Amino acid sequence: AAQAETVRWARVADALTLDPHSQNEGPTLALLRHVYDTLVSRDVDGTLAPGLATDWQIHPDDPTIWVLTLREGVTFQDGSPFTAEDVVFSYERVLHEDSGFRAIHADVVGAEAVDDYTVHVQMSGPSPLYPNNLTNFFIVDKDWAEANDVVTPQNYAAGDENYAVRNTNGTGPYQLVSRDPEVRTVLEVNDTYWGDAPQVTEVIYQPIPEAATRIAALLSGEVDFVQDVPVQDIARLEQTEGVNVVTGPENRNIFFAYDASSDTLQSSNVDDNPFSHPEIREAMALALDRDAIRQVVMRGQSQPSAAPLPPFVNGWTEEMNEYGAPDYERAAELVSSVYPDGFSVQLDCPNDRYLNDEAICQAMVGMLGRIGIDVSLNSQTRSLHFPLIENWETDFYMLGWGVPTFDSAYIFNFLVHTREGSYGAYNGGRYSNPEVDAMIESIATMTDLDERNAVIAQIWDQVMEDRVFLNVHNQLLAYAVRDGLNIEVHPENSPTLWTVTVD
Amino acid sequence: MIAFIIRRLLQSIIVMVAVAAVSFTLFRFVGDPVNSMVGQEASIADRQALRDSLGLNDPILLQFARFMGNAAQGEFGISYRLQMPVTELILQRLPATIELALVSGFLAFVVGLSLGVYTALRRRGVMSNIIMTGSLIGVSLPTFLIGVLLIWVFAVELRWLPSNGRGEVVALGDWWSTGLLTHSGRLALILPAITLGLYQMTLIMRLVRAEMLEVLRTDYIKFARARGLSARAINFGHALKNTLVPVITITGLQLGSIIAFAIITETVFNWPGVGALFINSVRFVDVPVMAAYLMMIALVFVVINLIVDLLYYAVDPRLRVDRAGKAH
Amino acid sequence: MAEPLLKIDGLTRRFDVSKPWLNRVIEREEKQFLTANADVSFEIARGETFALVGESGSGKSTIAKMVVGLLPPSAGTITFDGQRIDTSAGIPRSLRRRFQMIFQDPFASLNPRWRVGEIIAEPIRTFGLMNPTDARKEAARLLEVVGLSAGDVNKFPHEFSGGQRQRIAIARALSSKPEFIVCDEPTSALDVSVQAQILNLMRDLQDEFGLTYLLISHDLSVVRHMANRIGVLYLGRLVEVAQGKKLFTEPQHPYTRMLLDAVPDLALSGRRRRPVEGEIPNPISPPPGCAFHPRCPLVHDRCRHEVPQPQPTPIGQAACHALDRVDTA
Amino acid sequence: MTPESKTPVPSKPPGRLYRAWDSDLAYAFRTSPVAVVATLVALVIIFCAVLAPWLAPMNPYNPAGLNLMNGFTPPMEPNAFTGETFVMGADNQGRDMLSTIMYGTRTSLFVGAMAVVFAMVLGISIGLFAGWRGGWVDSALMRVADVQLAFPAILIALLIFGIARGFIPDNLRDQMAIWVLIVAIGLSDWVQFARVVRGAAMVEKNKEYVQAARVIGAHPAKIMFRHILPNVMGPVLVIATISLALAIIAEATLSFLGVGVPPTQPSLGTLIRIGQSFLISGEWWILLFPALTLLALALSVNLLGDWLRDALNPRLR
Amino acid sequence: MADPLLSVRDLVVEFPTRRGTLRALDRVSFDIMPGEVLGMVGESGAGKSITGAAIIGLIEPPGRIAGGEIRLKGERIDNLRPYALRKIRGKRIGMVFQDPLTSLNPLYTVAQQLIETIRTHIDCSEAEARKRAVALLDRVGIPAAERRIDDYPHHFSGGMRQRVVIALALCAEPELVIADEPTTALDVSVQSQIIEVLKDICAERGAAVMLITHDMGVIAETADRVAVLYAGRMAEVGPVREVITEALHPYTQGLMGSIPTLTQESDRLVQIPGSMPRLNAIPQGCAFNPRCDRAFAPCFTDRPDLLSPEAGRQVACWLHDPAKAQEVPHG
Ligand SMILES: Nc1ncnc2c1ncn2[C@@H]1O[C@H](COP(=O)(O)OP(=O)(O)OP(=O)(O)O)[C@@H](O)[C@H]1O
Ligand SMILES: Nc1ncnc2c1ncn2[C@@H]1O[C@H](COP(=O)(O)OP(=O)(O)OP(=O)(O)O)[C@@H](O)[C@H]1O
Ligand SMILES: [Mg+2]
Ligand SMILES: [Mg+2]
Repeated sequence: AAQAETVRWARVADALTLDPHSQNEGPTLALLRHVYDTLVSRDVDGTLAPGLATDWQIHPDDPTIWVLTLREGVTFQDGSPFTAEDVVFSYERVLHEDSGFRAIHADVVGAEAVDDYTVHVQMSGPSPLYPNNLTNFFIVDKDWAEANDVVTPQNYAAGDENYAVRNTNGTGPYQLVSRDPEVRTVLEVNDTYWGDAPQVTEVIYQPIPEAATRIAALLSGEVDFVQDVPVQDIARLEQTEGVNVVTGPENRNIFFAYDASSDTLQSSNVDDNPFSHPEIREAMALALDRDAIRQVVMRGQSQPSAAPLPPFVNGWTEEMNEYGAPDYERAAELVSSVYPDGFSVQLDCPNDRYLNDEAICQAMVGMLGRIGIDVSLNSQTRSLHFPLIENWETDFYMLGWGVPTFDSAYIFNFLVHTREGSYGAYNGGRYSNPEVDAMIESIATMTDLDERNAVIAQIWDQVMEDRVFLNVHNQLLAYAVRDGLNIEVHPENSPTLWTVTVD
Repeated sequence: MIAFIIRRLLQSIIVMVAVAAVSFTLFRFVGDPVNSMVGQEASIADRQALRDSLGLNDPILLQFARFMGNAAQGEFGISYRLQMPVTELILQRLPATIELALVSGFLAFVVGLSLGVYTALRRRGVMSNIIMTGSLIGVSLPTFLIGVLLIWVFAVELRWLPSNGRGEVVALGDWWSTGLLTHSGRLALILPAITLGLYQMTLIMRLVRAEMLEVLRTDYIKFARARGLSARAINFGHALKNTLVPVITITGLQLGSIIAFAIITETVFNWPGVGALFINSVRFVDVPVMAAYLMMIALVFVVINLIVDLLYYAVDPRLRVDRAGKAH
Repeated sequence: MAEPLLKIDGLTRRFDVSKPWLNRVIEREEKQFLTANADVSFEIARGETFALVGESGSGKSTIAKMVVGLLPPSAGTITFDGQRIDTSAGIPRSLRRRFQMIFQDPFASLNPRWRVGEIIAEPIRTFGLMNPTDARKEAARLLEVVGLSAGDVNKFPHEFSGGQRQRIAIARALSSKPEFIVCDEPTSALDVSVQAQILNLMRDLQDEFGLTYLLISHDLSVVRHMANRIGVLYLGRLVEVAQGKKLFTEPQHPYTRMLLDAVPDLALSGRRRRPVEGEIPNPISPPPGCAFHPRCPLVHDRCRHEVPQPQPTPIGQAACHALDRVDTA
Repeated sequence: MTPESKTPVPSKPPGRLYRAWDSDLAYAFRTSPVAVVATLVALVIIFCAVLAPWLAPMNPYNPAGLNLMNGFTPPMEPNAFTGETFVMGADNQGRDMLSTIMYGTRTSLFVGAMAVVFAMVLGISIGLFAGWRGGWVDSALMRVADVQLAFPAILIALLIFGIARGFIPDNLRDQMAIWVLIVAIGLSDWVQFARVVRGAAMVEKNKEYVQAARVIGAHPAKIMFRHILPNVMGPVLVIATISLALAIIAEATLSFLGVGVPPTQPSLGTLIRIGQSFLISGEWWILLFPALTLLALALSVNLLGDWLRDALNPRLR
Repeated sequence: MADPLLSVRDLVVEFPTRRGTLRALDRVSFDIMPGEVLGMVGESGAGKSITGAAIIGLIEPPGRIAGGEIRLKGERIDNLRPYALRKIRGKRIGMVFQDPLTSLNPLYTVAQQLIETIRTHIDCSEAEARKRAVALLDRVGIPAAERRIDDYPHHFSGGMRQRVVIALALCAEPELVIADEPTTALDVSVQSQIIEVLKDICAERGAAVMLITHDMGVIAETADRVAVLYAGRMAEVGPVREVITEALHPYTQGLMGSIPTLTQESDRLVQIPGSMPRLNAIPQGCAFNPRCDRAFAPCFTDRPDLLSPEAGRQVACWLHDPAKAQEVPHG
């Protein structure tokens, strides 16, 4: 870094904590990534790249062991060296019951330091795609954690504060200077960072929840970089001198889902379950005008698609993506063939979770209204919306799903598999197909990737045929920055300021 | 006097318990905190485990007892969202809110008082009518809209004032941080203070005007005129002082509601105060923070109420005498 | 003498004026009582006008309120036509109908939102004496009886002057055909020329309907003009009761005398009035013994300790220790 | 009290209408330009709102009639795709702004008016009772009012909304939202009615006309409602007017905080909340027109209340 | 005869209202001699208080003096600018209001109010003003004045407060004191004390008094001359004794007859039928004509002016106009 360069960065919410293993949540991960390193990182194009691990291989003799080769010569910000011991300790910590990341490492049995720079991770079975799960696994310093009594993540029941919530010691490109939760967090460049020296030497991170205020702050020059730009403001920002907008697809799809399995619905005026009729599901697909939503609601900031998964996720195909123009006449016919008088149902929708979520739902209500489905809209805050899905209290709902592992299995596990055990937590539509379940379970341990991909395609065929999801689009992200900063949109909405170049 | 204070304190305690009970009941309905606390990958069993560890599965009465017990010691637990002790979190945010509330309250009081006196003294003047009507615009638009419009005009279009935040703050001791000592801090305070103070200002102005008009018709003002006292002595010595008695009460209570009303202003201006903290907590179902906030509001109200009563006592000699004498 | 219409015996009324409990505890104070009336006894015969006079706060209105059942007495009894009036037990309608009250302020005693007709007919309706049509007719008739026009039933009180309003109030009092009317300062809010009209009207009505009045006033000349018998109240006690005019010529109690002295008179007798000494003491802590003793020119030792009991005088009765001594001039 | 009522000939029997027209209040009204203009504005808005189903060009609450492609059509300009033109433009869902505002005002007015009625009924009953009974009943009720006062309206409404959401079954929420809002705003507002009525009732109950009624033996309930209530309605009316404006704004604020009527049946507040996110992007009409309507409505009601307060205060005449 | 201290000529006070302009005072004329006590009587609404307010320049807008003149020692005071008027109020004309409970500012001690008033009019130090104040309180009969001066008004009883009010009105030694029903709100026993104090202290300082009251008894005892107002017009002016014993105006006669007295015997009081007209319905001619049993033709058409049938007496009645007197019907 030749000269000091400060970037004032604003987004909708603050990191909830600085404890690296407590909250598996977007803004938290994004901030932590600047202080802590992961073993493996993900490039903006979605491919895996070396982090603190320079190499990862399945053990030649045992398909249930992953061998990680660690980077040498790395030190923590307090000066202590980074070794395999720290990785093993981090594994212990992340597997603790108070950790928010336990589910991601659910297949891990334990980790073992073979030497200072080699770690064996013992899996419960073959896990060929496990390294995908390492991109949000931050490595902490064992000695530091022990010295400060933070060997486990925050435990609420204990009722006391955890040192790691406000203090850090990572190997990442920046180190913490000060933190005032929800107000401002200041990071400065870590001079001992093992990678290329970042051009941005100081980061001032400020959450600004109100969209209008956030954009106003950029327009008035109070911040340099704004995430979560409302789609309608992009045009204005692009025209503003001194401000650039970069956009790119997010690893997240927005879709509707419904309960097609129950005998009756909770919110419908008809005696049976309308969604159980394939005609109705087809009609709804025909009524969804994705281009209009893109055009008007999203202001062009979306990639309409019929496939309920982002293009860079393993399993996506061009043909799944395709969708036809809406055909209201045909759709209305289909509806009236089953229900001559139409039917009514409630659509549950979040209003503070996805880009224009409520507006999309509203548009959907209008479109369905045109084909004789009378939809009442229940839009509410996320903390009320998601329990509906988890508790099977909704008939018809909107959901946006990100795929951090970049693999279809993640979708299948949570959304397609029958709800049982750790499967199907977000399968709010109660879809249940034993054959599909079996296939989903099988791919978890398949090591032959071609074979595995074939099964994935098979599952998708079935899911698409059953119209389990009614996908709307793949969400696009927009970052607005002041001129002179070159930043790329990260598919996980986790910008990396150390890779930013300054003109 | 002592009896008065004791009675007030007893009442305050009842108020606080009532508020605690209400807020506690309330939280059972605002949403499921666990959902916001765990990632989407968490299994149902994990969620149950967390509920258990938070004590959310205990009998309600037990939960309430625990809540009250802790609250009495100023202990509200750890924020579900920010994982910090709630008391500390609130104390940290309180200076921002208090500073904003005091400045806007002061603004509202000074401007409201002056305009109220002016319009009362020149009741039929054109300017008075303009002020009276104009001031109503301030209460005829929702606060958030006024805030957004101010930001749009003064921050975005004119770029005169910052659109959000507190500017640079200076720490005073361990518990206080102030923006009043820095230029950027003072600039940042202007728009939020106006937004928040506008409503109170209108209220105070109208109140002062009404009270002043009443007072100006009383016999003792007439008698003061008949004694040939100067207009200034009458208007400001006699009339204003008598006007202030009821105005103090209401203004004092307003201060409590300013703190609460700050919710909206703080949201719009991204002002790092307790109001914004509260709204974020509501969204996240951060029950400990919400509970603490409500208790804090009640406490502020109770304290201000007490101060107002004492002030009242100081200003009005009639209250100082025991009631048993000739009452009127 | 025949059975009196109203008999009052040992009537006492105390008001609790203590500070709140907590204050008392902390300031170590006793409960405080204000004795508005103490041991008041008198009788009113049928067809007679009995007047109560006394300065402000002497307890005149309190007696009136107890008589009509607005306030329960703390002690003592009120007997109306042989029947006990027990306010706390609820007065039977048949009894309640038979006495009425006229208030001091004609501006406050009529509900401004009601039409005059409704106001006058309210007792009729409440006691269920007539059907609504008849009640309306009766209201119109009563208006004429008190000297207003029948067409006024549809007007509102604010359309009338003070004297006219007092006539309306009288019409209301008459509507339930009472035998006994309590008049609490019925003319003190009125001008003299109107006062004369009302006083004359009251007399006429008494003659016509055989009414009995309890008249309360602080104006001695009004009392003298109207009353057959007069009671003088001082600090809640009846200090003297006497035959009407005699009281003014031969006052027995020193307080009565002082009161008479203080009244300015048109007679221009040339006498220089002797202003009364001092003021009425605080009724919460009245002086011991005879309450009048601090202001009394005839005070002697006994007055300071012993409450004087009523005793007969040539013109009625009075409560004063000085009466025992022969010459008081 | 409408200014349109024609001047009757002051003939022999002055009728009810004439008396009303001739009353001091009506006179003060006629001679106050502010009051007349405010009333006219309020009446026009109320008229348009109440008759919205018949006057509005389209029904924005009927999703089937909407075309999303009309979204963001500027005022008086034809839409690039559909060619449709809207006087006040179209919003983000392609709804005609004019119709949406008319319907929205209807919702806002309904919520506001019902909330005030609710607060009024509650406040008057409690106030009358407390004032009449006095003693510990009074103290207790007024302490409750104190607790209530500790929380500003918005907060109470927010909390009640939260509670109601927990109680009301999911599928009824849509219909219930409005009623919850009404209860929430109303509950936060009853205190001032109760206080004023209590204060006035304590004064009135010692007036001689009340004592006269008691001497007759009239039932306390009758005394409270037939005698006292009509005499304390003056200040109640003033508060009611000003509360109406406040309630409408409170509804808007609650919408801003995300608890309000469903967006498919927007109120003025919801419209403003939606519109304010298009302020920077340049679609000013989505914010401006609802905001102006709200301003006009609230301002005129406020002015009216203000005027009424002065007019009803005998000491200010 | 000496020059009058106060001379009011044809004073007209009007209140514009929506139903036309009300004449609260209609060509009222009278004089007050130095040191004299003039009683002003009349029924409620007759215009007594307005007269007092007009003299001291305290008519509340929109009311205004619409005609006539008021002279104090020969100089006009009805058209002074506010500043000049303030120099007269308190300093040359003092005023006592009816209600002692509301006339004092409850938030200031008696001392503060007295000292403020004294120092407004008299150039003296605070300490000196205080000394004067104590002396004054002592004079009006407040026991232990030195101690009680620092009390607040609510510490005093009604009668004591009225004494304080009198002290305040007199503290700059005015030449004229207008006392507007100074005793109406007080008890009989206290009434006489207050009247006594007022009379004595004014006599002592040579101040003239205009005593407004509707209590003829007070007038009879206190005043030298009396002026009777009826519906905003002067009905009769004359020495007290004569007006009471042989009133000229039928209204005054009726008034005297309607007052019950402590000595006269009569079964019925004289009763003037009807009541005083409201200001917006004053009949043409003599304002008293509807109630007058001796009214005759001119009474219904022309308004009688004040004329002086005997020396020192004035009456506004056609019965006493020699020119009209022959038309008087018998009866
Ligand atoms: N409700 C009450 N509570 C306490 N004290 C009361 C109450 N009512 C009356 N008193 C007191 O009782 C005493 C007598 O009052 P009452 O009204 O009977 O006097 P009064 O002779 O009618 O006086 P006035 O001439 O002023 O009407 C007074 O000292 C008064 O203060
Ligand atoms: N501000 C006003 N506006 C209209 N009329 C008024 C006003 N003030 C007084 N008046 C009228 O002027 C007339 C004289 O009033 P004033 O107060 O002098 O009567 P008063 O003789 O003092 O009566 P009282 O004995 O009741 O005090 C009354 O009829 C009154 O209605
Ligand atoms: Mg009384
Ligand atoms: Mg007067």
